[in-house]
Amino acid sequence: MARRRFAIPVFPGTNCEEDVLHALRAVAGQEAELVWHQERSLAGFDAAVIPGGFAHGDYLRAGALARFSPVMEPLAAMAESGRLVVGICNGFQILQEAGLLPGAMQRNRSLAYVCRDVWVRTEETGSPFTAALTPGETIRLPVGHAEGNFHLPDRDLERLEAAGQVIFRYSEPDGSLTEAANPNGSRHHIAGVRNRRGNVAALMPHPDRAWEPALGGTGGLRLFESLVRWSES
Amino acid sequence: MSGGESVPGLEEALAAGLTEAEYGEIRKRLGRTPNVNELAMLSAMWSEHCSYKSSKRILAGFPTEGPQVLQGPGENAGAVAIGRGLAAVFKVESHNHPTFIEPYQGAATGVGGILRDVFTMGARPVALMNALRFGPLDIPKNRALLSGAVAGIANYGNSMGIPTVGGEVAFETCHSLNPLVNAFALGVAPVDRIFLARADHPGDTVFCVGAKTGRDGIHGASMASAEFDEAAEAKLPTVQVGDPFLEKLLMEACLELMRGDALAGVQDMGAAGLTCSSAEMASRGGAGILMDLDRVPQRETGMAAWELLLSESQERMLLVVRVGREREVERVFERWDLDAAAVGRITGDGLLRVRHGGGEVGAVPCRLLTDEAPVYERPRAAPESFPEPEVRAGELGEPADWNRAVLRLVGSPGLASRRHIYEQYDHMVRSDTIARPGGDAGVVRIKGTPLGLAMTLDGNGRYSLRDPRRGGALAVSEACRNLAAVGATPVGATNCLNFGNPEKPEVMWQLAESVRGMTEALGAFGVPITGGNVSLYNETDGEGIFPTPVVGVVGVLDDVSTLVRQHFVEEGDLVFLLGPDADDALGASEYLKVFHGRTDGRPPAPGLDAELRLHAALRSLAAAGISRSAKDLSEGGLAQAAVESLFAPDGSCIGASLALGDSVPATTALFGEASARALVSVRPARADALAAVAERHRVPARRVGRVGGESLRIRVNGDEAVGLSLDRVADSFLHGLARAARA
Amino acid sequence: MSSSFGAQVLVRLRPSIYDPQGEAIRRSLASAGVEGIESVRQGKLIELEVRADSAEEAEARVREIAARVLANPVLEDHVVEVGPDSVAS
Amino acid sequence: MSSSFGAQVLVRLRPSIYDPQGEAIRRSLASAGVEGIESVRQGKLIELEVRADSAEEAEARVREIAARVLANPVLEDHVVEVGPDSVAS
Ligand SMILES: Nc1ncnc2c1ncn2[C@@H]1O[C@H](COP(=O)(O)OP(=O)(O)O)[C@@H](O)[C@H]1O
Ligand SMILES: [Mg+2]
Repeated sequence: MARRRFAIPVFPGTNCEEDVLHALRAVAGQEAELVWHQERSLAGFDAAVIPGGFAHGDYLRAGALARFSPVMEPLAAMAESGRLVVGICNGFQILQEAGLLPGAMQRNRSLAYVCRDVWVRTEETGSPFTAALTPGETIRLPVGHAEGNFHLPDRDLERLEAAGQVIFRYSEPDGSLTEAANPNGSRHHIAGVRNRRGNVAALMPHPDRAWEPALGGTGGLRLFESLVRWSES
Repeated sequence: MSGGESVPGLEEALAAGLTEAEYGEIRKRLGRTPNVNELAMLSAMWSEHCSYKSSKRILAGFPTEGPQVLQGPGENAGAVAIGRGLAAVFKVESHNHPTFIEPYQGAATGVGGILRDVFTMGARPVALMNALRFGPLDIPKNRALLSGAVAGIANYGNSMGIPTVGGEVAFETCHSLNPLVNAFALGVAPVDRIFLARADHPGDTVFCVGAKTGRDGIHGASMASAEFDEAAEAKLPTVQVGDPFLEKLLMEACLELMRGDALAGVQDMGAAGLTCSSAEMASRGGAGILMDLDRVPQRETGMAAWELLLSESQERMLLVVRVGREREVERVFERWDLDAAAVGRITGDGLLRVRHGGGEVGAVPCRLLTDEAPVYERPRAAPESFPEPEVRAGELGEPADWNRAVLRLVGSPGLASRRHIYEQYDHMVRSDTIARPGGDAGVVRIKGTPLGLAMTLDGNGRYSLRDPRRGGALAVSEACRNLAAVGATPVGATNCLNFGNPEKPEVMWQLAESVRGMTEALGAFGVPITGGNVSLYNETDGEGIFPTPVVGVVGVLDDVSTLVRQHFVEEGDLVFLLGPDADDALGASEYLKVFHGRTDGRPPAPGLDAELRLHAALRSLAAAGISRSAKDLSEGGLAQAAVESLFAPDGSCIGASLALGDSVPATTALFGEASARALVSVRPARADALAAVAERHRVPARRVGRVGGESLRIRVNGDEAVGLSLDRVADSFLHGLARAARA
Repeated sequence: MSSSFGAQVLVRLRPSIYDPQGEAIRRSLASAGVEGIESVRQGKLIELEVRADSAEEAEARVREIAARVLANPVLEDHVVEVGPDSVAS
Repeated sequence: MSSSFGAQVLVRLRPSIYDPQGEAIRRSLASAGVEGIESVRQGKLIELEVRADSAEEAEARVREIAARVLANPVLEDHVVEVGPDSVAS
């Protein structure tokens, strides 16, 4: 099995790059390198994972200023060429702001940052984060964000749903969708989405914080397994 | 002296916070009258905040030595060896006054400041904690202060990518006008790569790096040393705005630079900004500094020399760079898109000389600004009410309904789960948090080693008000007990002493007695103090705070796999109560406060010997894998400890049935706060092993019940006192604080 | 008979107060090659609909809450405008 | 010869979008006993100083960055105004 080479773009203010690096290398057994946002090329990489944090301070809007970073160009090209580009948390916001994924994040309904475990329900398995999961399977993962309240206007949301682009929804452990299980007020309880083609995906919860029992959960393992499986296919 | 500076007189000196005698002393030592810039520097550096003039003598009594101590008090943060060639670097610091003026920014910049203290030493920060005190939450202003401060702390720490893994919060009327925010940070560095704030090589270049300098926070140092009054709210320009994004870049740039050897010394800029950082660095190394203020990157135009000297703009550092290595520094800071300006050089004349507008505008001996600042032995006197009488259960009468009493107590703002607060803090970033907030101690592991670092902050103002010596000893005891509960061995302590006006003999007595009690306990447990902070004048309109020493203790787990958590694990496990029998005493307890609205009475007696043995037993139980859960008893007593043991951080919960013996009345058995006790659960098969360990450490161990079921049941003296479904307990305990905070 | 009035409150950081957000936006724009942006400051725009008997009453009410609640005088200045567009009801 | 122009960008949440911040302000005003506040919406006020050869040039530049970054069209509408107050240099 050929190991894949993952790029982990690091913006000023990114702060989960080491977590993702560790998860990809030590946990998922892949090759991974940090790539500073000033890089203009991602040659030699098979895939990219944009980690969480506060790129450019998340000033103006979360993820908004990252689009000015030079690395966004090769990243967009990577997405265009069908290679794997995924985002976690701030990485999700960055992909949205760059127009690579639909929707925008509003502030959490509570207006506060929220850090706790949530459950998510797997909605489809054609995405890099869900390839190793079964539909309807629920997983416990931590969240940590202040702006994770997914928004899309009605018509676009319908299209997103119809195209099966929602990959995870916040749910109860048994998979039911309740207000209490939705940590931020996201429309349709959306926790993760993918693009139409399926090679670009992101989620708000942090699989990079849940890969061994000592951390309080191992839900993230299955997502990294998925990444590896997807990138091999 | 050029620059055409006007020469101020006594009136200006008094306005700047100096006393007439201090002003006279300055003129004598200088041999002349200081000009406006010199007076600004001297008055800031001779303020209570910078000089510790009231507390210095008292602090000298702390134990500060131990084989593990790499750096004791006197630097930006303390450092202790933790094994594997690594050091833990940590400190706690107050940001009380700024928080009252602007809770969000005040608390946020407190986090920023303590983080700089830690990475200044070359350590990468890996954990944060904070101790908070606010007035009662039924007052809207207090709710706003709490939510503002928590949001500010959250935003700063979260943006920096450093998990906030613990802390404590209390509510007392005395904090309505004097909230407390004490921020703690902990970092890890290789023992041989610790940087000091010292300049001793003439010719080295001084750099000002990070944020640009503006007019913010000018006179913050002298303000933090003065009582508040109505006029303080009008002192608008003192608010500093934190920029965690910039600090993140500054931290990464500094840590990158510190991997090489271009730096000779480094100091962050906090109170009294450029003046304090440069004078302290030079005076520690017996050197002088020549500084050209025109080269300081400035955000505003037309700043006067004294403004530049005193500005407390955040996110700045002063670096002393080995001569010839300047380009290296500039390159690193360029890459991080930060200002780095060579603003001066180290000299051999021992003077802080300042140039501005092309000429020299001030020159003061560095040591006159630092070591030679005045030190006072202020009068101390115990209040007449001391010592307070004991409060016994018999004189209070029993609650009519034990179930409602338990629900009311564990749902009160003082005791309810803190998750409303810590869920706003990122406590998982870095994927090293192995004990999340909510337990006795937060624990982070160090990847690539078997090591874990446990930490806790403790202090009880009610105890200290009624008996500061006991309060000090109990704070240390509880902190060390918390560490023992998770299985860690304490290796060092820091502290923040929050007190009122030291010119009042009673306050000085409280301060001295607190330090005495802390010292006794630290001595008994063999834990050195490696640093800390003193915040005096926490008074508004003459109303002072409860004396509040906050103790932060750091412990080591040699093998993180032995970590013991506080929540019950499995149906059928047996529950033991370790420690001596409780006294019938409820003085200064949560129970007395919540049910009788009283804060009086004698706090529990610290049993240092019993404590020491309990801590050793808890660690042995952890190391041998015997204990499945451990929870120390403190505020709220056994009832509170039992409730806290029911809920796991992953959202699951399990019930328990307990039966308490008959040595004390039910109220004290359930809610008494006697020290040196803990609740431990074990598999039934390990009950004998537990008994053996307890006996070896001469710790009384009583089997009090078993884990299981959907409810919490407690029999006291043969009667079924408590029988509560987990849902009801959860509703009070888990949501009580959020309800009060949002009301 | 009361009507509904629209009001706008512009809240700005006081000039001497550092605006990290504005500064970060400015730097990002500069590094993205957008020229000539010398300063950026970010404030708040708060728009209210107020039911009152007269524009004066609406304005008085908005002025009061602007000073007391919407702006933080320690950090911010503010300006109130009550629009002419009112809807009788 | 270039001058400095002041520009204002008002960024508002699109009307159909729920505004949790504005709603929180409205609720706290109501619970504080302030009457008649029917709705509160919070947006952003972004003020820029732009160096350009003419007001038209300054405006064009601000319009471009407003559309490209200052507002997110999924959530927000925006309005640009370039002030008359310019400083020649
Ligand atoms: N309560 C205390 N116990 C022990 N050391 C203290 C205490 N208060 C202050 N110190 C020490 O005195 C020095 C000066 O403290 P401070 O002015 O707060 O430092 P900084 O300038 O880094 O903020 C530090 O080394 C600090 O650790
Ligand atoms: Mg310092």
